[in-house]
Amino acid sequence: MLLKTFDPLKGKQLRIMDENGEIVDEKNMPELTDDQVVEAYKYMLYARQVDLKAVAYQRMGRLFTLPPNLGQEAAAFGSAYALDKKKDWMVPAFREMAAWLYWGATAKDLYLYWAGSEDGNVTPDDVNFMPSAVPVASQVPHAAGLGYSIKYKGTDQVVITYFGDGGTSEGDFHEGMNFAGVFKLPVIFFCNNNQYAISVPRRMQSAAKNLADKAIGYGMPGIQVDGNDFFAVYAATKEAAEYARDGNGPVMIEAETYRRGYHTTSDDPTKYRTAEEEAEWEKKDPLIRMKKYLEKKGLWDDDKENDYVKHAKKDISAQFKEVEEYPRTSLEQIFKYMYEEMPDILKKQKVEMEKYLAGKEGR
Amino acid sequence: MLLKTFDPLKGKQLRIMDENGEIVDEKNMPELTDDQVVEAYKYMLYARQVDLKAVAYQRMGRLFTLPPNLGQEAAAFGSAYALDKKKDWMVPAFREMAAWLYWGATAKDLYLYWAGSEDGNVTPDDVNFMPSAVPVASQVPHAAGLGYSIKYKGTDQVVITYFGDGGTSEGDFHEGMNFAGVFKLPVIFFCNNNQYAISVPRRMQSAAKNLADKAIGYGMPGIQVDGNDFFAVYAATKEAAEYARDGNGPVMIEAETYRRGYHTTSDDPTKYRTAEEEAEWEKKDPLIRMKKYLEKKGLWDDDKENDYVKHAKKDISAQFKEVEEYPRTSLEQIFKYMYEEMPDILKKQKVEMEKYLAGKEGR
Amino acid sequence: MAVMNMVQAINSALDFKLKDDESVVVYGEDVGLEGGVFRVTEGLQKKYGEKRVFDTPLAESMIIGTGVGMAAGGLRPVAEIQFSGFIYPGFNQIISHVSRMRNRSRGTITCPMVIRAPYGGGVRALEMHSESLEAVYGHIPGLKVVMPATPYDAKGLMIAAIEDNDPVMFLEPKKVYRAIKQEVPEDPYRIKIGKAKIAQEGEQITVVAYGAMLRTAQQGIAKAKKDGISVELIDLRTIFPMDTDTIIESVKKTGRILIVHEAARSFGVAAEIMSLVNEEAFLYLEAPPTRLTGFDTIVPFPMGEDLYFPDADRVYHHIKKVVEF
Amino acid sequence: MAVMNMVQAINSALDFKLKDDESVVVYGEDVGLEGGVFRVTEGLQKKYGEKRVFDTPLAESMIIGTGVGMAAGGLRPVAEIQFSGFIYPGFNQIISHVSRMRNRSRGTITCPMVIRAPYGGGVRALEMHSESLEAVYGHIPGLKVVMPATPYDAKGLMIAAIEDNDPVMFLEPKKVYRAIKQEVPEDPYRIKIGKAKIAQEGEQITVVAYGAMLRTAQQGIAKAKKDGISVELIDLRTIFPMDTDTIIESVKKTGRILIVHEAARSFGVAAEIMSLVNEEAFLYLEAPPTRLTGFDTIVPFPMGEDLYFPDADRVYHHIKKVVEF
Ligand SMILES: Cc1ncc(C[n+]2csc(CCOP(=O)(O)OP(=O)(O)O)c2C)c(N)n1
Ligand SMILES: Cc1ncc(C[n+]2csc(CCOP(=O)(O)OP(=O)(O)O)c2C)c(N)n1
Ligand SMILES: [Mg+2]
Ligand SMILES: [Mg+2]
Repeated sequence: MLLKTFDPLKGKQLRIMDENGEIVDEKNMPELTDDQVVEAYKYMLYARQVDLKAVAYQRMGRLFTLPPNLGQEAAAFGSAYALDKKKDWMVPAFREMAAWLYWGATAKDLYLYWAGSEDGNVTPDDVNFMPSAVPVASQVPHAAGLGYSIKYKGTDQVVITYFGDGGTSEGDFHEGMNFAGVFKLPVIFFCNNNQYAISVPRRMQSAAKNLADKAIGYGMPGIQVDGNDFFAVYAATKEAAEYARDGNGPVMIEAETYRRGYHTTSDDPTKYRTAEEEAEWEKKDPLIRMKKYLEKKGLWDDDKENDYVKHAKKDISAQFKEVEEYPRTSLEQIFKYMYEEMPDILKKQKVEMEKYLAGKEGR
Repeated sequence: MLLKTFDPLKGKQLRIMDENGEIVDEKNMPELTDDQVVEAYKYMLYARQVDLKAVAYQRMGRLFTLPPNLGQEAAAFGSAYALDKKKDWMVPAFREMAAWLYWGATAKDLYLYWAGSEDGNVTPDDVNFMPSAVPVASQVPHAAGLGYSIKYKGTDQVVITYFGDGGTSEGDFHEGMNFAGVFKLPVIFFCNNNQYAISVPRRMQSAAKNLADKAIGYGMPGIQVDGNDFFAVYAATKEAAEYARDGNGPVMIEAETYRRGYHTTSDDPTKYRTAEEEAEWEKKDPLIRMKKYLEKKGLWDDDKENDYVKHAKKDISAQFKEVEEYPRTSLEQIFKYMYEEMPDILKKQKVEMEKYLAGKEGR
Repeated sequence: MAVMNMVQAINSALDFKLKDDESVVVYGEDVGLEGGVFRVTEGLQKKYGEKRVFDTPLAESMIIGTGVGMAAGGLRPVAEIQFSGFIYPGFNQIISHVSRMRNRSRGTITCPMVIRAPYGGGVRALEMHSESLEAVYGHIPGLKVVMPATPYDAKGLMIAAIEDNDPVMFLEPKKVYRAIKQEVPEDPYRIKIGKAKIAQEGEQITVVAYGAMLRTAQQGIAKAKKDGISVELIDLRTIFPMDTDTIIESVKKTGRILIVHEAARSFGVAAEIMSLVNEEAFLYLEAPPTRLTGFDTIVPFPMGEDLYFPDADRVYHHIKKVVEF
Repeated sequence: MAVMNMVQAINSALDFKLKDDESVVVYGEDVGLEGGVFRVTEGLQKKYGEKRVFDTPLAESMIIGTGVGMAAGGLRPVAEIQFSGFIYPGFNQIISHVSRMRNRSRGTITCPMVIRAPYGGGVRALEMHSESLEAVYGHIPGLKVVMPATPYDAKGLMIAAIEDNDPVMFLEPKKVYRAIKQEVPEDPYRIKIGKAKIAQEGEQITVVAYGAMLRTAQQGIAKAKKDGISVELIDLRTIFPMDTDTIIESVKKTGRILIVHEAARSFGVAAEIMSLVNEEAFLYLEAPPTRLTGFDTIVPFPMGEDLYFPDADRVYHHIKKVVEF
């Protein structure tokens, strides 16, 4: 129903909760218990702490370059929360931390990755989770392929893949969407339109009025939602998941949000945007409005917030400590995962290096 | 005006002349003199003779594999004829022969190419013509780049690029269209939707209702025309060219046509389509309807047709003879055009081979 | 035993694996209904259905990229790229994902995928239809690169490739497709990836070739034989991981080596082999390792291709040169 | 003369060519307003306007493919790819068009384009940000491949690259970007593409390096010097067309050669150099040509990268090994 009524070509965007935490579209408010809404808020708050801490650790030189998530928690979490993490597939880009954490990645995994270990990519066995995809939009065809494998096996799964506004310009976005459209695969293509691809603003990325307009070129429904509104993101993704699970094919969702922080910790946003713009989007922050909503409903207050943040910080610090004590990558590990069985030519290179290292020790 | 009224999203297709050569849309009939219409028909008829002869020569083993154009003459010629060949740029795929011939390529050039010589790619100095692009859709970004150079220099030119229904699936189609949209470049993206990409039918290529629907994703107008109707193709391209030349940006045109012949001379269409389907499209042939139109207007008859075809065949045979007498590619030519100045490493390889060849002669 | 050409042999391997393993899917442009432009997949869609053998839209990055996803989802994708000259749009998927998924995920997600493509020239084909970029794939860590020379090998290597839990680039010499017939068992068998084959034993010089050049090498060797030159011929079969031992052992015996390939010379496969020989058999060398290859030029259109591709005469000429050094 | 790092030196070259030649355009992801993620194009958009120095949508095949069109339209495109690990989506344009347009059109349409990209590792970067695929570009006929090692060279080579009427892959060692400062003339000058430089004369062994590895080699050589080993160091500068003569002359003098690169070993640049030495200086060799390179593995994430990249100690170790052979 949402997919039909909120046609982006007609300039419609789904928004359920406004910036003051008021519900402005009761009719489309998703069915969630108070507990669930509180749980959602806690997840987003936790993700934000992990994110803020990551930036702080990076600034101290204890992590390498990383991409902050500030301001995009609702889009990431709201979409993931609408799926079944014990069953469905998540195919991430690199800036949907709240979704990752919900899906089963830990702060430790994330920090380990940014500390420079491939081990950060290892996720629990019981969830379906692809590693982060660094080449922009290159994960989109993977999601389509996963969709094919699901349709092939007839299992009751859905795939969600994430990409940015910049990602929509890559050929892989196009080719992956097109494949999913042709084969009517159960895939949700979720665009985190955070208004920038590094310094390049959304309007330079495409002349399309809305990125969700692109869906029509692949014969699939597209919907644009207020990406800082947890309820809108959740409702749209929920419906998209049902639609896809029922065999109707893929859906594209464009979540309008804003990267409040740096592109990565090597970036300086003041080069390409104004403080006014940042301030305006700060007001639209997804956590601020969710907190207001919860407060009005009597489900949350500053004390609870402080307690929870304190708890989160403690938990996060403990995980970070594990990362700092993590052993460096060994030569063995560099070679071990290249092939199922190590070819002779790799063995030789490894042995040669081991001998060299041993000789060096010996000296 | 056409671009506004014939919105493909509303299921509209521009058709001016029907299969019986009747004008069914007087209002949009382009302003062309009788002489021009006869000229157009002659060009298409000539192109068809070049094409039929090519297939015949190939069947005799006198040309290598080549892609027949049968049935697509109106789309190719009508679009090219709407531009200014002394000024505008043509960026071809490989199946728009009538356009190439109009633009200044000769039957000899085409045959030379299919006889296996790069020299077939050399076109007259006074026209703007890229060589045929074999990797599907890879020419689309070239057209966008040419559009950029035109806008940069402020010259009054337009670029037309051709691609097939299959071509719309490639990432390069997407990336090139997107670039042209963002920079509002004077480029006409002309899709020859001939219903097949080798054996793969149009419906397997994309779930989009119409290929022209894809234009909206790039913020440019899209229009679908009856590609076997010379007048519709001409009118739409004419308007698109004016639109682009006036600085309004790119346009996508989808011409619905049909590849009546083989994909290439190595192909066997009976594997993937029915005789009924072929017969149905034969009735829609662009030359048949154009001839009917001209006959009704008293501008053409069977005698004229026979005379013209005879003349064309003679001309074509003469050109083919030149190709058959054309010297084989020399070693010199293989090396000569690699770089402006031949690097030593290439010189060495060339000399080594020359010595070998000389030695062989000597024996 | 049946007599098969390479097209039939590969078809037979695909047929076996489709029957044998439900997770195998075969797909690409025109591979379904039509059976591929070279008919390598002919009849398979009819036999196994449209879900397992299917046509895709025209997009190579998608063909390869969806394979990564299918593999993660538990399938064994066997993707056809219509000509090796059209793999390039899919390079990013190959380099960034196909070859890296196992390592990136520390073995938790693998990519047991086969990317098949007809490669190489000498068949008077269109532009971009005669390329040979095996050295490039060989340089990408995480891939295996297989190039069969005969119908028999093609079948055994293809079955092994599909069963391999790592990604395999399977480059098929289109020149050989229908040019050679051979007895090929109808039953399945495997040929180990990473093992070269001594196609002919000899004493005075080692010749290394693969794919379509094997036959060219054999023809050149036949001429050398008339001069009484005893040649050991190695069919490389796998470009990476290369069977260094077989090459080195042979060179230690003969002291001389000629490598033949049709790909461009600079940074080609021959260079790697020459280097390995330097590293492991330097003191055995009686003549400089030598290569006979394509030029560092673009493969000419058909009217020039005979000048480009190594032929039997040139192989013979080079064998003599190396032996007489 | 000013003191510049490599970022400034390249910026100075671009600045000069933008001023000097109206047909030059500089573009890519973030190169306009922001001046590039490494700030190589900083200030240029302000100076030359948005038409000449501009940001593009995020799409590498488009960045390279539109350059082919711009060049045909009479411009001289200088495209930046943000990291060399992201060139791959544009491979088809490079292989099928950039490198072929001149030959395909018999010289009537050329592609005087420069594709700039920071390459290489050792800077604790993210995944896919440490690659080095120069051997692949070297294997593609029709390209020139340039890899400067110093600020001075970077400027002179960049001006030459932009003025070259053939396409140039210009790979910039990001490790060097801000690590070395040097006197660099503010006036324009050219360094010939295709010429190597003897960075240091010596007698006992030839070491060949390029890009970021030049400095590593120099550090290793400094250690060897303490042992009294006299090393001739060649800075390759251009990967293709390679300056064979300079290498061969040096090896004829020293009889020994060590090649150092950070790229994967198999099918790498060292293999080509070893082969050339075999072909042209075989009888002068007193030890097997030797290579010190990255492994045939994926470049590890930062926690493992020190084990992967050749360092001064390993250069020293290998020099000794070759000299003591
Ligand atoms: C193929 C490719 N090109 C360039 C980059 C460098 N890069 C990393 S993120 C980024 C911008 C991505 O923008 P968007 O898709 O909007 O995602 P966001 O960063 O805003 O989350 C760029 C250019 C890359 N990672 N991959
Ligand atoms: C990148 C690429 N992939 C595959 C091919 C092989 N091929 C040549 S033409 C063709 C079909 C093209 O279909 P379409 O774009 O509809 O054009 P048409 O042939 O119908 O004119 C294919 C698959 C190619 N030339 N380039
Ligand atoms: Mg963004
Ligand atoms: Mg078609």
